[in-house]
Amino acid sequence: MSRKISLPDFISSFNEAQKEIVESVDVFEDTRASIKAKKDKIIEAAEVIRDEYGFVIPIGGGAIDYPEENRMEMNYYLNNPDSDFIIIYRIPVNREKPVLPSMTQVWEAMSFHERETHEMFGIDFEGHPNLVPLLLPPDWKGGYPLRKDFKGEGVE
Amino acid sequence: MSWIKKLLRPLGIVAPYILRNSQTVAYPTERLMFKERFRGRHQFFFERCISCGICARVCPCASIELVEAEGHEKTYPSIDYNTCSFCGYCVEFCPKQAIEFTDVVELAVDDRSTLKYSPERLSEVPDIKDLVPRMKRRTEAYLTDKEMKYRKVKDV
Amino acid sequence: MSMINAAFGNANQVQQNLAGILAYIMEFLTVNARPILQVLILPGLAFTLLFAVFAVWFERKFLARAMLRVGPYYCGGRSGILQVFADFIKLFLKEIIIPSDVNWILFALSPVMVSAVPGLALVLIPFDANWIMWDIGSLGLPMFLAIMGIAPLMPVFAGWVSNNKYSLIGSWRVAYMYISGEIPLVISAAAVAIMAGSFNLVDIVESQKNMWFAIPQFIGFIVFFLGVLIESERTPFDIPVAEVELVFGWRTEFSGILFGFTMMAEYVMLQAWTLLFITLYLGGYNGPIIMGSIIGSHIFWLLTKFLILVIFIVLLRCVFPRPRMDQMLKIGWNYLTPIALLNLFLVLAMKVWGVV
Amino acid sequence: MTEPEITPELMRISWGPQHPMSGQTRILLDTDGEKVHRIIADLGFTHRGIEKVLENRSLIGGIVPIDRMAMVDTANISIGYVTAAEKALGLEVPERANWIRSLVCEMSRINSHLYAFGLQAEATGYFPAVFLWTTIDREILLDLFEELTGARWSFNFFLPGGVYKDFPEGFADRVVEGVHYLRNRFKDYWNAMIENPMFEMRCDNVAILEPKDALRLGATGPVLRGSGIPVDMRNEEPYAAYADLDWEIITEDACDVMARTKVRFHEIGQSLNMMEQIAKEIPEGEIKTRFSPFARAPEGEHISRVENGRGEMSTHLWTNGTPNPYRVKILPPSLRNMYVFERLAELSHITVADIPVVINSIDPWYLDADR
Repeated sequence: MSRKISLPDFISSFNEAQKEIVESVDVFEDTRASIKAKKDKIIEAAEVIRDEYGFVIPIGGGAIDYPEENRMEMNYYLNNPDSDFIIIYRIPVNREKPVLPSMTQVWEAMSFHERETHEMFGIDFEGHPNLVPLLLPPDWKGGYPLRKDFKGEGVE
Repeated sequence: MSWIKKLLRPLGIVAPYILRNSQTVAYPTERLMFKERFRGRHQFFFERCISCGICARVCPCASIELVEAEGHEKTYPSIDYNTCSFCGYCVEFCPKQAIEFTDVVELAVDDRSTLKYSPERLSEVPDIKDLVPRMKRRTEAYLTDKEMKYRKVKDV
Repeated sequence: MSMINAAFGNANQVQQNLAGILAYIMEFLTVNARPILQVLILPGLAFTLLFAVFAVWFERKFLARAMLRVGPYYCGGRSGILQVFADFIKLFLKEIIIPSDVNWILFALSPVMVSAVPGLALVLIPFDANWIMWDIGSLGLPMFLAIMGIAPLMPVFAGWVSNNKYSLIGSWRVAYMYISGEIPLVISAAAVAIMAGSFNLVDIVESQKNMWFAIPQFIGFIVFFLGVLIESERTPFDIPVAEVELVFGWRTEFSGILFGFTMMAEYVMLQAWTLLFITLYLGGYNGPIIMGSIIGSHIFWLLTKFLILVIFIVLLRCVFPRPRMDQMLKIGWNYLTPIALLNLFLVLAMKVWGVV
Repeated sequence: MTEPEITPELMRISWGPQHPMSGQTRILLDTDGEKVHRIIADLGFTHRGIEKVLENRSLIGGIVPIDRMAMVDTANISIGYVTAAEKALGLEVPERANWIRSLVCEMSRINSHLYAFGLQAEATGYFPAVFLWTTIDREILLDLFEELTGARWSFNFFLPGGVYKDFPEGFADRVVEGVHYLRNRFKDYWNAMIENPMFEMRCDNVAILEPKDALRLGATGPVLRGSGIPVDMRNEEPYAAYADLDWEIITEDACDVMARTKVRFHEIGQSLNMMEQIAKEIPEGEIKTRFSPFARAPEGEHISRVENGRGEMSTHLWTNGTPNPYRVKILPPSLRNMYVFERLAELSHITVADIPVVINSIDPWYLDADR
């Protein structure tokens, strides 16, 4: 299978062309590009990644909690059938007021992953069409299980 | 015409199955021979154990506990089969091969507190005839060109 | 003493009366021996019940062979024959759960009706020219079709009264499917009646003495066979009870012996339609006379043909998947009905030009 | 899950979790007669919090719960986590171990596809004969697993830096024998099932998923390849020994249920070829790199992507210098495909009778969707 996009080309072109919307682009493990967008350009950057670079396959999304630094981070994993690397699109989240714009307007299939992150980390996704719990029972009141300060209280 | 042929061909294929031998092994009277590496209940050897405790530390299910045994000086592993998942790490990482697997799988009991095996109990392997009194023979599967068959290996 | 005398007359009279009653019973039995046997044994109670029991057992064992298993094994030796009776006792002793919000009289009545109505049709099947339970002459075939035409209403009714969404879908599927299956079936039966020149089932059988109607009417034979599968809800046409789709279709809510009745209905339907199928196409009770007894050998041949056909129908169960509802309707209306009509015209042509 | 509103003229059917064909999930169907207008998936009945459990286990202890995520596809599930863990620990895998890993993964893939295949037969309404045959044929693979690993399934056979045990004596011959037998059996499946006109009737032109929709909705695995898009992690990021083996990506262009079934069928054939190749050409050498079971991984993050029987599984592993992982994010294939299933009713005409067929062509394994 022919590979149209290789990682070094992508990094250089992406860094130059998208300076005003992108904060940083890193590479780790040789085949992963980690992109951070500027705070108010989250949706625009996502649309650029999807439309101009062809990252149309949403692999998924998930968050990670850093209580010591008082922040969380939302990651979206994206793939392009023609590339030999994947993109991790990182969005920092304020731990006190965890609100993000929903990425379902760009990649529809992030719906389930955002619902899961919502119940596991308590992040609210604005503009999500159906933000109800996915895996936990509807009467769950035990807190946010995947946050680091969750002590396993369970259901009331 | 080929459509009718396709429709009738399954009948010709399925009808001879009626005459094949069945794949059922009637368990309480016969049992399959297990392979050499089969992970059944553990057997423990007092004379090899150096009480290093690696098995207890490596056990992912926290089923192994070091306890004192009568007539022996040091502490030895006891296994709680309520939680054991037969992952084999204790056998793999034991520096002296003091724990090994047997092919005993008849662990069912009336009272779950008896599932916690002491080192003495682990060191003895009961005879199959005592565990399953109705057992008559051990069988083994083998392949012919078209079907799988079973043959008797030995009487119990 | 006088009171007894007043009531029964004297001792002599009592004796005479008793002898009279006994003689009456003996006379009744000798005159009505055949109807009693018919009611209790052959097309009646024992045949229906035993067929249901043995068909269940046979089906379990046979399909187990096809799946490379052994089937029931412990209950009643290796054959597992007692398993069926054990299951029957279990079904009988189980609690009958009646859902809230249903009319319990109708709910309990409908499974009984489901198995009783097709059972009625069995009285019309000729096991021999002299062994028909209800010989109504040339009304035989129309009556059979009329009774079996009412039968599908009962599952519709049972599914409707269960007040369950799956049952509801199942009962509508019954309604759609029977209509699409019954019309080609009746047209094919009409072609047989034309060829035999009579609606009388005995005449139809007798006119097949030289050649079974399956040979000149091969098209009708196939159509009628598919119709039998459709009408008796056998796989691959068990669409109304498709368990992977509708849990158990119109039978979902029935439990205990009520479920047992619905299960029996399936076998009674199969029995009635298969016997008619043999009567119309496979020469009915015709066959070489063995052991000198005409009635005996006729009954033997009919039952033998019946068993072979049932084995074949059971085998079909593990060979074909079931079609979808819309495909079923398409099979019924787009293919079977025109083919049945074609068969009818062919028979008419043969009749007109005197081929048969 | 709180149930969403329903249009008044439709009937809502609750399908599962106690339904013969639902598996451990619940689906809500908004139906109008036989036509399904909307599908709502209600997951989470088997949620066990595996991601949280992994945070409290050591790196190699985590392999045990990971193994239990998909029972029929154990090897392919656990190899994702194991590759990530060995990247974190900085371990090299010997070549022979890589080949053994590929063998076990392919056997596991056949196992998974055979199961899906049997369920597909049952969903179309075969009396469970075909399902029983596939179960019996899986027995051969399970026997091989038992001989190699010691367990019939959920064998935690892969360790970071290698595998648990080497081939026992004569194992390669028995693999070849099993491959030969299974090839014989697959002729029967092809003739009795796939080419059966009644089966074709049920599967052709049902639940068509156009390539652009498949990409947009995040389909993966045989669902994506059944829509004609050649994406396979074994090719995209070759792990184990896939770079050295002869194989190619299998796609079908019909985009319907039949295409997905055929993709699985041909993948089984290809896996059998790979099994044979591995059994005949496996290189000699070490099978594991020694390491301490209590090793601490330095701070960092690692992603591994592997191809399961059901599609791509990505594992994102964060470590921070303690024996336990800091966080493990598992992106399972079934969750992605369940979303595709939820949207299929809008994309094509689906009836109530099609639901079991469609859901088994997607082949979700709810235990790994729920984690």
